[in-house]
Amino acid sequence: MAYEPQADFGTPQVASETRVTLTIDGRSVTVPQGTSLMRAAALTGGSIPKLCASDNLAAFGSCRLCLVEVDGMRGTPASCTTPAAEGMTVHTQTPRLQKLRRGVMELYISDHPLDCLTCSANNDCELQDQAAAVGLRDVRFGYAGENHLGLAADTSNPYFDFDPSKCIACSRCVRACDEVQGTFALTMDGRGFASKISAGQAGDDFLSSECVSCGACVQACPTATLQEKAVKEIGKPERSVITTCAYCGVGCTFRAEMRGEQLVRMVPWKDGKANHGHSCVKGRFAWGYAQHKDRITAPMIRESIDQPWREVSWDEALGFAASRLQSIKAQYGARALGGITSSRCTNEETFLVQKLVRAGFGTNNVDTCARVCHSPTGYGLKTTFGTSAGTQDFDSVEHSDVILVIGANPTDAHPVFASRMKRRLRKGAKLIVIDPRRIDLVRSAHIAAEYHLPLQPGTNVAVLTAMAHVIVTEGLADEAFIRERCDWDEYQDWARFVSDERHSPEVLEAVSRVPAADLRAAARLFATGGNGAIYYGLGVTEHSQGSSTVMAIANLAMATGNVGRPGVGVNPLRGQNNVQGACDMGSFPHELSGYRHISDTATRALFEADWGVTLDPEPGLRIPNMLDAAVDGSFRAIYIQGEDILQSDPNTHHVAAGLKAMDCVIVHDLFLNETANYAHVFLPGSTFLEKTGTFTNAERRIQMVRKVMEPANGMEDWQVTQALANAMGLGWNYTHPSQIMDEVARLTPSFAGVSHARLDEAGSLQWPVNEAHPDGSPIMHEAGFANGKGKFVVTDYVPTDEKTGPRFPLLLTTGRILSHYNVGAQTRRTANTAWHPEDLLEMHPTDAENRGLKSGDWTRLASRTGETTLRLLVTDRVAPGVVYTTFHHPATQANVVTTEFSDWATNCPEYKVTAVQVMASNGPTDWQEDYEALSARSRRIAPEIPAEAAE
Amino acid sequence: MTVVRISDDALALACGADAVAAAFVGAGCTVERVSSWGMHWLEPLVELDGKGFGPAVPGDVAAILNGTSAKAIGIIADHPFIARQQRLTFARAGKTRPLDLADYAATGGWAGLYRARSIGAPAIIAEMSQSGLRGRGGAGFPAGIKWQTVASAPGDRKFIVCNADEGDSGTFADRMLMEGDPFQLIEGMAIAAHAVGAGQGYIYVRSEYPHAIAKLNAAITLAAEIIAPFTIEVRVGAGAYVCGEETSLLNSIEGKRGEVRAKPPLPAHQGLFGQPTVINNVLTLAAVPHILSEGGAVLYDSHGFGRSKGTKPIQLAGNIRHGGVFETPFGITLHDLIYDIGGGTASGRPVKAVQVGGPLGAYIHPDRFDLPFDYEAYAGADALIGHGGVVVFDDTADMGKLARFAMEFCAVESCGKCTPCRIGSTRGVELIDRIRGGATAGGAVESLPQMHNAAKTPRSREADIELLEDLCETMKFGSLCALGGFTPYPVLSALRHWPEDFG
Amino acid sequence: MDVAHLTLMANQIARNFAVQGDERAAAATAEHITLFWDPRMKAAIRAGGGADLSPIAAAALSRLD
Amino acid sequence: MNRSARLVEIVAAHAGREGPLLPLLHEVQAEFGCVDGEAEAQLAHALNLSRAEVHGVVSFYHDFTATADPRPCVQLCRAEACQARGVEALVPAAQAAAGGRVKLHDVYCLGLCSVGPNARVGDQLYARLDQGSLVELIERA
Repeated sequence: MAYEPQADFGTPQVASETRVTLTIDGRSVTVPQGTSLMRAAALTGGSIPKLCASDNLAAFGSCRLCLVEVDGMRGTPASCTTPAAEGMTVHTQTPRLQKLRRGVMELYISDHPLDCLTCSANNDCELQDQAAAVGLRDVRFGYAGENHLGLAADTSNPYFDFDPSKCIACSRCVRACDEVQGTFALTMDGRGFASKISAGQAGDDFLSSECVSCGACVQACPTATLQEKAVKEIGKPERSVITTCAYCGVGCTFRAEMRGEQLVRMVPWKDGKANHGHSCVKGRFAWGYAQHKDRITAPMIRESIDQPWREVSWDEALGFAASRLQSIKAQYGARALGGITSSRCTNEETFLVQKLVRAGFGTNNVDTCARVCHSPTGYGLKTTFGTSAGTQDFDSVEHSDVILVIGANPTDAHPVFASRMKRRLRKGAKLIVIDPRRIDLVRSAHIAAEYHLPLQPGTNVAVLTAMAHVIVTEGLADEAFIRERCDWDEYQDWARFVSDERHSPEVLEAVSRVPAADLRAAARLFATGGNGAIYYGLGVTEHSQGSSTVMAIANLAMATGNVGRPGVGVNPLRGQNNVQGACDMGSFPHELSGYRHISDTATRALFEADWGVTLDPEPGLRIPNMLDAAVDGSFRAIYIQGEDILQSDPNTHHVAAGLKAMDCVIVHDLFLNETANYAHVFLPGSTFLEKTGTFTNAERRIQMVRKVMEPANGMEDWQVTQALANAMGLGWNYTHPSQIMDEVARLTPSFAGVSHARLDEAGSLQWPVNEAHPDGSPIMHEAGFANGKGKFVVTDYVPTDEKTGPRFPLLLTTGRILSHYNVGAQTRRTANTAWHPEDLLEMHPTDAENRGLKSGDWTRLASRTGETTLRLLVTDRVAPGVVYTTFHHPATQANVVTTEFSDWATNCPEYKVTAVQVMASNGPTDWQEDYEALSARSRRIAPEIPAEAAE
Repeated sequence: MTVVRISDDALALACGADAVAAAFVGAGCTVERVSSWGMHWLEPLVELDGKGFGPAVPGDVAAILNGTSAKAIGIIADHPFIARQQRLTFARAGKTRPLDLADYAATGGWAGLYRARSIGAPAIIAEMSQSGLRGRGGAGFPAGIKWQTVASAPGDRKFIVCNADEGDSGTFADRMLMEGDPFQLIEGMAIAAHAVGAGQGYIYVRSEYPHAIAKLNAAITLAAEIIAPFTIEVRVGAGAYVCGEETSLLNSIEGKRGEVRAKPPLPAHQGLFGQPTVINNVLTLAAVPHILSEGGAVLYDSHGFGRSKGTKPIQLAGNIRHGGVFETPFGITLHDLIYDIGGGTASGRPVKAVQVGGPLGAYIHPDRFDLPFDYEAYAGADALIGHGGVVVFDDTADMGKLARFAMEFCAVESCGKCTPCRIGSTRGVELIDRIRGGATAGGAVESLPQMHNAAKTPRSREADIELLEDLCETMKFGSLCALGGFTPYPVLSALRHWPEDFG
Repeated sequence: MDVAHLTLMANQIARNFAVQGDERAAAATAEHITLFWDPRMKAAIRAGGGADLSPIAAAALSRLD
Repeated sequence: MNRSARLVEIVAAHAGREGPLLPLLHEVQAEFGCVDGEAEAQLAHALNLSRAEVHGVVSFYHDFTATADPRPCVQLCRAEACQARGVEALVPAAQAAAGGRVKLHDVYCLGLCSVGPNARVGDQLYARLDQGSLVELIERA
């Protein structure tokens, strides 16, 4: 696609059934009632000059360039704020208007630098375009008047600069921050001629302000006032490619704007159905890791992990790997091999890895990082609703009246969706937050939760059961819905169970520490407040009762009739960009693509016929079981694509022991990650910018990932997997990822209608896409549940075995922050570290006081499993008795302290509950020091072969 | 016991009324503090048995009491300045104690409200429409139509907002009404609330009016039971002239920057806090009790001129001998106002110009003093009535300087939202300076060879005047609200009638 | 495989199904293990003797054959 | 009581109001002589607004100042009606009398337009000023 900015119709689309017909410059146009004259004119192909208007912002009417004349109306109304009316006759180009517009432009340019040719926005500047459009030739005021030309630029943000001398005070940045992002970090400061944009207060700059660096302001700016540093350095882009972000599960689509092979900037794509033109600091700005000097682009091998790495040819590396795998298989059997697919890679790549493991290695020992995040979602929703996926599209939130957020922190982990949710909340929807920590959604500018239930970590099931108790015992359940859509007998069993007095909020308050009155009020609100939607994240799944909690959520949704239409539903917020896709593609050891159990003969036969192999009918090992088996000696080789299990999985010591015990660890990744410390083969990976395929986001939306630049290592990841397969003699011959998707479609009913060609045409598709749903399925279970009737499952509250006691009196829970992503492999290699240079431990002031600790102190965080040190942040965001940290930095190794407890049904680790003690410390633990030494040792690359050029 | 009546209006206080009152108390009199009659040149005006003495100073007390004062003006009500007026809105001026409920009730207070309650909302609105009352704030929009719009607009809640941000120089009728007869305003708001179904009212008063604020707060407390369940709260402005514009006023009450909102949506549909809102000026709402009293609407309609119905409290200000508030039916000429009623200039020098309608009103040349006071007539003469302020200037006035001041005032008070007002007003000041200082060549930048398209020859005075006219056109038709849109009136009128004052 | 760990896992599954009553819980636990456990895990726990297994887990394992 | 605690009290006193920011700012300005960044931040937190928003409001209105000015303040009306009555001729003497000790502040209209030139000190109003009485007023301030 050539470089041209996306069309801007000036004002947002209006949803109205009523249509009006009017005449603009002699052309007749019919538009929904309420459409602005500006938009109506744009729809006729006309173009009214404008500067303050943009179609993602409410009309503002300040620049006064868009004035028009309307027959029968006095004066010259602004077309952006004047709605079209039936029979109107509008003139957009008259001598009078031309003179007025030129007069306005003359004023603008009398207070603007005249350095267009050396300006970073040259030829990409709306002010320049409009000056041209109105025919300005001279500024008769001269240039000696009062002006803003001397104002200093604010370069504090690592990604963009703010140059107030170029500002035309259109407020688009302020409005974008308010309306689109919902952070309200910007304001107009002062008034009249002295008006100027200010990030925060007088003493603030962009970095110190409340700005979350989502980039909406930069995108909104019609001049070079807010400009990406990259554009300033590189120049104007010349071409663009639409692709999908590889950070979180929101799945934003972007225009990757390129100059040659160089990425200049990522601009959110307005037609992206997940993000509608919005972005966050990660997707928009934090792509520099792709070119980071740490990228490994040549394959490497070593005989044993105490040796330095040796760079070798692809053939040698693949041959080395294949022969090790084959000899292990020969000696120990196929079940000694396994693989881990990546939730970061494309569906096509993931499908190939599991195919390699099942068909090539001959085992079902394949798992994916969903094991450690959303495996309970798969289990819980499949059990209750019949489908392992969320029920809604993101747009659904526009129709919600009550939003229940449990165990999720959307503003940090799913920021683009959080902005949508916040917009709905500002328009009146009510919010209930169930979280041990006072997340931003509980209270931030213009957002306040009706109820925040700050539960004790590990008591989700107790709280949800108590809510169900209130709903059932107070007669608030939607019986009509239940009778029609669910199994009535199972409902009655469940209702009897939750109605028991021992599940009342008053009794369970002792366990959950949630005030019973608040809980009752929240339950009533959810049951009676209109469309109720539940959004949840890893605070639900990463528990011993993760699967129970997911089912309890599903029960709650069904009991209140909140399934099967817009505005309701159960919505898991997926962590990684393609965790939904990785699960869909058959990455779990017990099931093939489309969630069909490996033991099902008919399904297996389908694959066996297509692949020409016999498949093992028994489920394989999950990641933690693989590590157990490795220590045990029965599991000896693993191919890990795009995962860093050493850092991301719980109980680092145990992971290290498992990896160390293996004979062949193949890491396929961008960087020498922590897991690679234990690897024998390193296969360089490619970034999402370097490949073609698809990602599936949290709303089941399949979207194209398009190659923006050539892979630095010469191969896309699917090609590497194919090369490894072929080195093992499998004879694969895919020439394009679309062929892999065709295979998926052929073998997977819910993907039957999916192909790259259809995705190119439709933009995106939400599965199931099949004969019944040829255009996909934004909302699931509209007419009935996937397995006929919704299934109520009795979820008993079984407390975790992890208990606090005198030695470990505090509960540690973990989470994420906005600027970093997962283990930080990417974001730590970008300027995002400006916001979060290290992991901090949050502690309530009372607990800190008791320990004589204050913010900034080094503290030792110890559990029964291990200990680490990190610095303290004293805050009342966490309740007394609870501490919180993030796990973005390997130096901290937060997972050294997490335990091996896990979800009863899926073994999803219990990251969110660890009994700990915190005390003053004066430096890193022995483990941290040893680990650092090990890391340095394991990352050595043999000196005789030159490493990649420095810088 | 001798009863003496002296106003406690802010203007009387500024002229020393408290000291005079104290002197009468010292002399053993009972002093009643009443509203001001509105004859400002006589303030402090002392009333003794209906007779007036003014302007009084404490030293006048003995003479007034013993009947020898040279400041006697006779029976106040018979004074020509009063006798010539048709006082409806200011009927109580000078006669009642502002915060005395008994005085208010005894002079017909609350009759309109009680009657309004008995006839019901549709009938109230019908009578409002019948009266022909148009908004007294300046725009002259028919109040009945506005109320009808709010009454029929869907909304959870509705509001009555009184615009008491009287910022125009030369106007003080709102202030006098709020200080002198606050219950009348409260009654008018209560009737409006009843008509449209509003539960809450706000009076937005500029912070420059501390006495009005205090009186209103006291009056609201006193009247709370009478107007219940309707409640009223006073909100104080914070030094922003532009907040007299209704949409920026609403933003200000909401606690936001006083930036002007684009219309539509109209406040009647989405006003305060997004709800349907009646927003009327003080004098509009204060006229309501009279209209709603028995036969009031017909009586109101019978006054006036053309489509300008009822009476208009005109404020005579600036360099005028007999300044004050003069309530009269529309149609009176400037000549009559300035000479017959106002007595010419205070300085005794010839009148040079009159600015009608505040800082955004045109300067009217004595040639046009035959202009009748009427919305349409003024509009036809490129002028505006606005809030009815008449500021007289004598022949020492520098009209070029006043034109510059108009631009400067706009620059100081611009909210900054729209470009023509934000940048145009500052450029206007600079341009008038340039014209008055003798046209200069282009600046150093323009003469650079790189500035190929810029004019290289010095700009002539004619060219700069043309530019000023173009700028005024851009501001007039391009601005978002009346601040930028009307600033060209004083500028262009000064330029047209007194070009010699522009250097 | 570490039998103690497998026993812990089996007991945890059993404990979460226990609310359904012993009989149904044993069936559900057995089904769960069948569907989600790798053969060597099933073999190891059965070979482990079942010393620390809860009654439901033990009943479940006895159904596995 | 420290400032922060006093601010909490002020906020609490306006708890029942809808859109309470302007009344709060007036009270803060009156109490502390200014609305500084710290007060802005505290009000933002209390009202669930962003810091930027509160700053935007504070900086919009001339009645609110970022720093306190301990000097007495004399507000002198410079609007048209007072100009017509000769206020401009008094300004040089007023400025001289004010010097650095008194803050001489322009105001546009006090609503006493028939009896100008006018000035305001606190809530006290003064009309019919001439050079002598204005200078005296400033010197007494």
